[in-house]
Amino acid sequence: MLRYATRRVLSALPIAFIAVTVCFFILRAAPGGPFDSDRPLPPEVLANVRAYYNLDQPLFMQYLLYIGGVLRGDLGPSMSSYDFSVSELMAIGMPFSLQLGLTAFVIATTIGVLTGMIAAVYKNKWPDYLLVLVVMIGVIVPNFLIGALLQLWFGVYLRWLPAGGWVPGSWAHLVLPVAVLSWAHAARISRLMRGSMIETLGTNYVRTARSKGLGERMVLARHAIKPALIPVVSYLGPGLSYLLTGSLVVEQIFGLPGIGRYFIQAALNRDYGMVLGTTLFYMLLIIALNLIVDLVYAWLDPKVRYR
Amino acid sequence: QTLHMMNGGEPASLDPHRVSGDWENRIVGDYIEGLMTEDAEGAPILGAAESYEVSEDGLVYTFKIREDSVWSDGEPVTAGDFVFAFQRLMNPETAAGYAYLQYPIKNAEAVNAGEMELSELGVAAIDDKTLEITLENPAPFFLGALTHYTAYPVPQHAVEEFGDDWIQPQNIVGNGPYTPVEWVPGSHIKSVKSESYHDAENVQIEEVMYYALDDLTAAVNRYRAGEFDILTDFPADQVTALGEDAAVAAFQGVHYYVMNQNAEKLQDVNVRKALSMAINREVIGPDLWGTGEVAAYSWVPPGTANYVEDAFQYEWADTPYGERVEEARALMEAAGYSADNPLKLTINYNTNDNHQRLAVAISSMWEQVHVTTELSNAEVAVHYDALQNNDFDSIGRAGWLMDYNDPINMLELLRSDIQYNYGRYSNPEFDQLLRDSATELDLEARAEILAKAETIAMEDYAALPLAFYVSRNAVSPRIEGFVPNARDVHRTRWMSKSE
Amino acid sequence: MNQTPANLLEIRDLKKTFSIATGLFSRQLTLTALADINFNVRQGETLGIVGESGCGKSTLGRCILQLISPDEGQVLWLGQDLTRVPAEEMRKRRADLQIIFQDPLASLNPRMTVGEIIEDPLRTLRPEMNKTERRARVVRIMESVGLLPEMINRYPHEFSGGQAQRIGIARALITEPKLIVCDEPVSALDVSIQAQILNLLAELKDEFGLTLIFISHNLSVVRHVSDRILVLYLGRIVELATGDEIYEDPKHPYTTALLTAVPIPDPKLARQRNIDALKGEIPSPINPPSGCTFRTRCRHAQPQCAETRPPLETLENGRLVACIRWREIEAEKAALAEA
Amino acid sequence: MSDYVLSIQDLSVTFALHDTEVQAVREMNFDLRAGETLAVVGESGSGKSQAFLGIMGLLAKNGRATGKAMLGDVNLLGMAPSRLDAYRGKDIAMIFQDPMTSLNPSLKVKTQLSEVLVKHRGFDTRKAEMTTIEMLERVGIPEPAKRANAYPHEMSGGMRQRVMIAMALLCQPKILIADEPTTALDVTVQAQMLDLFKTLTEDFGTSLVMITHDLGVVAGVADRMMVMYGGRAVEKGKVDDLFYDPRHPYTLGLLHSTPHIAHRAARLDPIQGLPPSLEHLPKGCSFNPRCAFCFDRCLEERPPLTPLGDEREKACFFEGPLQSKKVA
Amino acid sequence: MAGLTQKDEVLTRYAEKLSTLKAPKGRSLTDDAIRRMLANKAAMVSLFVLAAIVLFAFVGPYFVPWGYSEVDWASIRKPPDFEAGHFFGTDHNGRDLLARTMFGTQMSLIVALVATTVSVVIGIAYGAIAGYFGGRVDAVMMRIVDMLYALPYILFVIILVVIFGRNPILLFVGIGAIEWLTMARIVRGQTLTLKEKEFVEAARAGGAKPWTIIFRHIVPNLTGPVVIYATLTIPEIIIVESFLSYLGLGIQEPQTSLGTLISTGAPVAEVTPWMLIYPGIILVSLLFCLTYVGDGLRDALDPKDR
Ligand SMILES: Nc1ncnc2c1ncn2[C@@H]1O[C@H](COP(=O)(O)OP(=O)(O)OP(=O)(O)O)[C@@H](O)[C@H]1O
Ligand SMILES: Nc1ncnc2c1ncn2[C@@H]1O[C@H](COP(=O)(O)OP(=O)(O)OP(=O)(O)O)[C@@H](O)[C@H]1O
Ligand SMILES: [Mg+2]
Ligand SMILES: [Mg+2]
Repeated sequence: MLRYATRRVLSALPIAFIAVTVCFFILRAAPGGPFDSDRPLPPEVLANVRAYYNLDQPLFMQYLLYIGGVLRGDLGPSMSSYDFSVSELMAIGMPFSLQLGLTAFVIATTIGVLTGMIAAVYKNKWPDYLLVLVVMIGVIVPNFLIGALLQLWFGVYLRWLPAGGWVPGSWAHLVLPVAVLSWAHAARISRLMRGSMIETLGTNYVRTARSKGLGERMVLARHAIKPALIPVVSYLGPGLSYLLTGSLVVEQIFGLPGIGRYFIQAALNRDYGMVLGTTLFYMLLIIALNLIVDLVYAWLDPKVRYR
Repeated sequence: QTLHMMNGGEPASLDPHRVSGDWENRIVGDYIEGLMTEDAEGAPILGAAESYEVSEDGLVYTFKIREDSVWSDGEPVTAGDFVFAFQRLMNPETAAGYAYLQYPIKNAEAVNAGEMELSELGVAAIDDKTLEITLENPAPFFLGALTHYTAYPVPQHAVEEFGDDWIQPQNIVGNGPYTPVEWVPGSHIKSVKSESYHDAENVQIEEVMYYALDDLTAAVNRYRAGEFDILTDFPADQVTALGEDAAVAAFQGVHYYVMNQNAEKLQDVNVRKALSMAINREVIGPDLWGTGEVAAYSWVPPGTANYVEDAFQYEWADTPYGERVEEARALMEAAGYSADNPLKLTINYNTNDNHQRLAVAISSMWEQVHVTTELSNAEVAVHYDALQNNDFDSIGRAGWLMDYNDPINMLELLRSDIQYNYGRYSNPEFDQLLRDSATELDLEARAEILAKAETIAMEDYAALPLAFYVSRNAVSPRIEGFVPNARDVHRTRWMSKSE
Repeated sequence: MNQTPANLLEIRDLKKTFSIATGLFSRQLTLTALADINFNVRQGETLGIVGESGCGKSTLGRCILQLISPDEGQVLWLGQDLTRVPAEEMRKRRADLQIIFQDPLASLNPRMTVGEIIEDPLRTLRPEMNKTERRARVVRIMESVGLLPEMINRYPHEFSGGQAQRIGIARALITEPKLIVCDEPVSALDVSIQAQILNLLAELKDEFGLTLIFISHNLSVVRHVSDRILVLYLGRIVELATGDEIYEDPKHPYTTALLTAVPIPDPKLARQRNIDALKGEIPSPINPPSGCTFRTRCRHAQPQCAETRPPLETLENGRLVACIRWREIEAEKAALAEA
Repeated sequence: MSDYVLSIQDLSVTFALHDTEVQAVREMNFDLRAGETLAVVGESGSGKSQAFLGIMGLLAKNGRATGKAMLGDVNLLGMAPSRLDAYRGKDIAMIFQDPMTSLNPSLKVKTQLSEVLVKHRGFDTRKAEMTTIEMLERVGIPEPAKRANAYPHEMSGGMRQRVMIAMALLCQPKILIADEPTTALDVTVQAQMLDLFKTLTEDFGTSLVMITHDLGVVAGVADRMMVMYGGRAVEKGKVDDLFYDPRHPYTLGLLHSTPHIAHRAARLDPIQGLPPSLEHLPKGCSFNPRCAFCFDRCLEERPPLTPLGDEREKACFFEGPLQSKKVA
Repeated sequence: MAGLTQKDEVLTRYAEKLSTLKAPKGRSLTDDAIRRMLANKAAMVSLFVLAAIVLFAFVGPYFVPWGYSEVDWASIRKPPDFEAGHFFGTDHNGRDLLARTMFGTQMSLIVALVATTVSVVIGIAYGAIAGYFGGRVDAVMMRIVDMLYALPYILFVIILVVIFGRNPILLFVGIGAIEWLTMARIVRGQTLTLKEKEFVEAARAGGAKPWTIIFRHIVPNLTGPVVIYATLTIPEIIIVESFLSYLGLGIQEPQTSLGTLISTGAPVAEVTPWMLIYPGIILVSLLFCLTYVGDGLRDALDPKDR
């Protein structure tokens, strides 16, 4: 087990390396460069800028320079931000993203698991239909729309909550973003949970648990939940990484200083340094999360073994 | 008093030599002041300089720097800071994207290209408070160009001490009315009033929050929730939601379609003319976009300084649209196109709601003159990559916001040797006229030359001007001193806020 | 059957251990499920395997079928070592080697109908058969194990324990294997059906020379079907002999204990009988006792039993016993009988 | 009915299949005294398990139980699950037939066992675990403290079965339903378990229902016996009576087909024919197609369960002596 | 095994009868599922609504006065106007919203269908194979998934477009190729536990090839999570499609899709509400119906559940 985990952690390095390499070359293969915009630069200026970022070097040389930098812990400059390097930008945004993402994760996972269980218990009865209805809004209505509507409703019409922005330490500012972010996540979990819970509730061991007179709640909470969680847990790895990094829309709508926007915008801006940095980061994040997920499998189903 | 300003994009930098957008200009122009600065209307006035002189030949400008102009750390602002700044701007190693705006300065282009030493740049300190700038050619717009952030001084002592980090909030030094104190990327920058500013007693706003926000709809919502005092942009469709607060003003710039002159099918000038005539420009601003952009029947925006009174306009501009379409159709038929044999064009545009609506509308307008169009949008980088490499089928969308208030800034876009002449329009006569204008000292004569050039290019249908830009701001009634203007420059120092 | 029977299956020095993790990061424990297993199975014979619960009978069955791979040792099928046969080869062999699983319900795919479950091995191992032929065969086999053909479209969870067990039997029989490992094949069946199944197996054995390895706790059943019987204790062979020898003249004390504990289907006798159930601590395979593993419960245990592991001794006519004291015990018994 | 701890009246269990219904248990009646052991034997698939699952309120989703199951003076049938929970596990416990699927694969054995004590006896976790380990030891699990931490799949079939037994015994229920509790146990352990059951019934007055196919076990532990065929009880009575003087041909057939340890017959003697389909039982007596004593009436009319005195009942029209082979 | 019983002939005939007879004929999970699906009210109502939406999208365009790309210069951005035949109003360009909604629905349905199929097929195959073979195979396959998660997929799509040109099929493949990752992880997770089940061992003992085990024994037991996650994937696909189209990588103006209509309608929800509401209603009912159908399907494919 410990050995397995260690091996996985060690294997992350070559994989991250491959990912960065692949990414580096795709990035260069994509048309358009970091300095193509509606304001074209005169050739001599462009030459200066390209030299500044070593883009005038042969491609392979650039690659070596980059990898060398990464090995020294330097993710290089961001091409759309002169004043902060990629590492600095990520470091500045991380605490916020962690706070937002983890809050949403905890809330959404709890709500998702609970509603999924309730829906399974009341399968095809009105609580089930109702819960599906409420929960699925998070997936069915695009989050930019939910965000805008919540903002209008609670920020503009009712003025109960700030419509955006971020003041350190203020929970009020987190309410709407967390709501938007967690809704879809909760919905997915709830759906997966419902399905697997129904399956679990039909097993003989749940029958055994019922025969012990534990009470339905206990049966659910102790006996049915673990086996039912497996598909949910499979989703949690990608799900959490998404909450931590994919909050672009939420950040844009609410003007939040997270790292989510780097993940998409950097690619669109062809911000080479940033794309590579985010890829590396995401890679390590997802490897870590999926490792945890794989370890959790074994806890949920002790038959699952590691090799 | 805190001013909450929705400022648009995230600044790439606070270093005046590294920035490139109006959102950065708002912040940078509030903390550094150039020799010239803008008044509330956006017109150039004296800034860090208290007076200037221009030589007879229009080539040498001598500035006297204010005695009381100091950096926010107490160091005096000297002519040396300016020399340092201009040299830094032109230094290839700085890789300043906008350096070319100061190319009128003697040897600037060569220095920037690395062909000359920095010291050969035409900027010199006569003494601590006297600065002399020599130009390559006389440039009537030069004083205006000095309001641009590329002409700002930088604090030599700070830059030398901190290097590239001098603009970090903990190190930053400016000579403007405000000083940045906090920067949260993705959220906001906060500047506070600088007491050492020479006009500090007239500066009302104590603190400015510049919010970075890409989503304009969300920005409107937050504005309506009372979180912003000023929106520096809003989606045209939301103009009604903002009511009285919306401030829409003409803005110097033009939306246009590039016609690829290298494309076989667009080489016939009559076809190009027909395409231009068949566009009903009157619906673009009011109906399609809903903000009232003015139809463009010329290349140089009306009201441009240093230009002739009765600038060029297509003679068919006043013909009723129906007739124009008839005429255009006739032209197309003459060129051999018909309903069965339509001209096939592709409109390339970069992803944006307004661009898309425009493309859809124009393609439907062109249908009437035997043109079938295909629309093709792409993200900005891809789109401009294609345009710059002339790698597009026929029509490409582009736009130009004038860097300084002079017709040359527009006309240069059509010069055959310039890279952002995307359509590769080339007319030696036109190029020659531009060259002539550079040496012409008499402003009126120069204006005539430029007007002639514009006429040539327009009659050649070098490109399709569509509409002139407008600036869109929303300003809370609490704010005073915000004057809509054609430059869309609104320095905070002129504003005040009532509770 | 009347010629010198060939060894269909030979097991050589088989060993299987499991590692069990007790906590998230704690040390792994090793559990020796099987050790030093050596025996032969002849063509057409039935080898009964009995032994304590948890002594490794199912594990042995699984090892023979290569469903789990043994740690050491060989499983020779017609002289060929199955542990070294490539996977694809082995797969084809499975037509000849079948298993009836101990746990009837768990071994049935919950999303297949009974018909599909029984048919499944045919689809892979008899690709030449068409659908109707296969169906016909399924129906036939269902009938012969006492399942009504009308149940063919039901799902496993709709069956009783005994019915599920018969599905498992049907599945194993359908490919006409040469060897079947029967792991408690009749434990959930009522005696009448049990009799029917045992008769069926006997018939197959007579007609086609089917070879069986028959694992069961029901000693009467084992006695009934087996030619030879293997007694396991804690993963090791303690005795191997013909059915009659075992039942009439058990040599190992554990075998004796087993036989005395057999329940007798006669209420009066049962009440009279005073089973002296084995006393003493049941040893754990994780941490087996030194020397003879049975000594902790053995009436005849002596200090020397704790010292060395008793070797498997070969007696006349191939009988095997692993007890250092069996002769003395024999003598004691004889003395007791006389007295 | 107060001298009975459990009294079952007209219990029927039906399952809805896609197009039909299967009646797995039909009008079952029996009573259970304190401290008594009732053996339920019968054909596989005759509804033994389902009858008791029905009583416990644990049928599959498509199943439905009707009739009455009086535990003292409460009727367990039709009771809301939340109320049932007060009795299940505490007053009436069940050992399930399929120990592998009946244990939760993802929980430690210890957890699954001790929770009953926490729930019904209010023990704290530690004490509950201690008791659990003691109980595991009593059912003969070696190294119980260690094994308590194992997961079910790490145990052999017999160990799982013993875990199931331990689970049911923990609360010392008034009624214990044991559905083939010893199938996976070797005879020595089986004897131990049967001993344990005996202690329970004799010392604690637990009533035991023992569903089994092993007539040897029945002979060893049961006081009374009920024989089921095709969803119905066909014969009931004291164990001795049924063993030595079976009155129903099916009972006789069962006794005949039992293999015996003492001698090895060439062929066993099963009842001829196939078990009946519960969906369409034969007209008249369900056993008639397989019955050697069948006569006309049996084909037309279903024999009711008639009392013969001395707690004996049978459902057969044949009155003559069945050739019974005494089991020696 | 002729001697198995004496009733060989009879039984063969019986078997033949069975195979021709209706009742106990090989009833498979699918037959069964259909029957149970029919019994599920919510799912049936949803199916009905779905059918209505499909008709609306594919047949509707023949009955509306305006084409989806036709510009009515007289009514730009106008609310529903029955006289002019703009029943849903018009958009910024004066195009009939009803016609556009129909067209958009059509597009979105096709995209959702194809991309979901792609993602489900790849996801199941990939996840089940990784999970079943385990060990090194699993490690390599799953690390590739991790890698694909991390690589900015937009770049992929951009490069695909560069290589193959603009092509709707590419869009489907592109989206499907992104969305299968999580599906594969879920499937793998399930497979990890399923392959330890005894019935898989039984199948192995029955001589089944690894592929047979995966696709006949394991995959059917995955239907629950797969169906559920597939219904969750569809909304995502619709949004991703509109995003990619927005970037110029998908459907081009004047063609449109529901996602695109909604993302243009959303910012102007207050000013021109009809631009959001009508496509919104269609999208929301479409997706809710799919959800309920998905639930119904899950239930129907679970033989234990009725
Ligand atoms: N997967 C496993 N992991 C760890 N231990 C195991 C595993 N499978 C079996 N064991 C252990 O191996 C030993 C032998 O198990 P096996 O199932 O072969 O016993 P058995 O003789 O069949 O018993 P029974 O008669 O009760 O079925 C037992 O102690 C069991 O706990
Ligand atoms: N969920 C179900 N749906 C339909 N029929 C079922 C279901 N569960 C059980 N049955 C049927 O009910 C009948 C009685 O089953 P039950 O489990 O009570 O048998 P049993 O007497 O316990 O048999 P065994 O001794 O084999 O365990 C069987 O014929 C079985 O096929
Ligand atoms: Mg076993
Ligand atoms: Mg049963």
